Amino acid sequence: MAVRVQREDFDVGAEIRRLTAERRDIGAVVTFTGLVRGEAKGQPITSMTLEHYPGMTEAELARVEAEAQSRWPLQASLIIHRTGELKPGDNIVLVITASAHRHAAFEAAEFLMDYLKTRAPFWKKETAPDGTGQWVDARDSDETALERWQA
Amino acid sequence: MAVRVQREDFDVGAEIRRLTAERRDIGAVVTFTGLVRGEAKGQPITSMTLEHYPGMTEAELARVEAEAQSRWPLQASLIIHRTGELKPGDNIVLVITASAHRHAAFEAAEFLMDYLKTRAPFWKKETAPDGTGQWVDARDSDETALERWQA
Amino acid sequence: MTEPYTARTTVKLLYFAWVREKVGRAEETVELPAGLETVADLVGWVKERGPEYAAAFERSDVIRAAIDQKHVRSSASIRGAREIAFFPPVTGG
Amino acid sequence: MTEPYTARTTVKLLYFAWVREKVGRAEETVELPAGLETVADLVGWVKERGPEYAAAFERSDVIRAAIDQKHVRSSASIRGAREIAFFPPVTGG
Repeated sequence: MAVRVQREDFDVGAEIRRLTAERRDIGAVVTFTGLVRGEAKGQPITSMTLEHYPGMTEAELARVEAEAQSRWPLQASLIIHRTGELKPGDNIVLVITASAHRHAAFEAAEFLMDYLKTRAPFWKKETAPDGTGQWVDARDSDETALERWQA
Repeated sequence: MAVRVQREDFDVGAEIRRLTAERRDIGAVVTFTGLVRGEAKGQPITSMTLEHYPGMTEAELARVEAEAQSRWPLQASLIIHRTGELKPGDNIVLVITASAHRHAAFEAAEFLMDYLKTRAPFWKKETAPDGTGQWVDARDSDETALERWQA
Repeated sequence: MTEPYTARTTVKLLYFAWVREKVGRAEETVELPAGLETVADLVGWVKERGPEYAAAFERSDVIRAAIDQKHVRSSASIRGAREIAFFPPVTGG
Repeated sequence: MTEPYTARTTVKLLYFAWVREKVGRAEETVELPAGLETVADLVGWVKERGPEYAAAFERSDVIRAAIDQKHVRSSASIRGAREIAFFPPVTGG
């Protein structure tokens, strides 16, 4: 039930502990962490810069999270998305879902990522070793991934 | 590419860092953590004891992990399962999958949990507040969950 | 009483990612002329504002819009909008 | 040269969870008589070893088996087995 947009890194273990502390009703916690890879389309990159739309980003993530809460019985959920300049190996995004049983936690985490990828107003720009920047193209497969939730 | 059966607790964040350290080819990390819930079938429990079959447990987990590796392009994976007496809120099991893209990581983590639940030789006994113990029954839904991987 | 939508209105326009880079600014406040009803109408008007706008909106079919921080289609009405954003398909996550 | 499977063989039997509790022991080494070919045959023989075994294997349809640390069906051959385990359906994870 929380959304954070921040430049700072996050600690997955600490976030899980915060969500599950003193709880006795959580049987399953799923986390997804997205990281910057060192190459894109076979070409090395030296950094990735994340631009976003302050205000709309938080609102859209909250809408996506509320939709997940309405579809699955979640005891807790969290979305953290970083902005600014990141390096290969750095964390980009964290999604955590907690439920009594594993299928709800898995499905809700996948749903959050699929929706976040196509709805949250973030844009990635990759920088090559020669300094040139390239905006990342949206992937058709991300749109396709949404269809399974719309049956 | 690792399996651990242990009495000690685990730290999800530390395990992720260990798997992804110095890697630049991992874009997605999924973790599943299973925890002891404070009640079973509506009745409170005070502890849960996990018995296992030393030797076969490790072998079976390694077989399940090898099967996941053969089905999805995983950069790394890890299964940790605890044994002995655990309390409500305690961690039971951790599965981590790392891949270039999110769908492989999600699917492989779900596969590992579905297989582990029906193949790894662990047995749970729950203790009620009055001290009586009750072996947990296997769930038909766990067998059903396997079918999606056998299409 | 709200003003009739044909009246002149002040609206904040925001641009992100390569739309922002091509336009050469992140945001601006503009007076819209009467007669613009939809996002598509607005795009047509914005394109006329100069060569940088024409270049930014050349592939206008791929550009997405949001009104007051909610995604909208190009057929959406801009009536009452205070903030309208234009951007490429999102690539977060 | 291996012994013919009809010869007497020594095998380690292991019991887990409620099978262990009902049998009253976690493991034992037994001499199998000639003529036992499958896991089902072995279960039939084990059940005759005493009332605690009869009670443990009463619901023998739900009891699972492993030979040398691999899951097997009740129709599996026990020929050459060194270690045979009996247990309820697993409930880990």
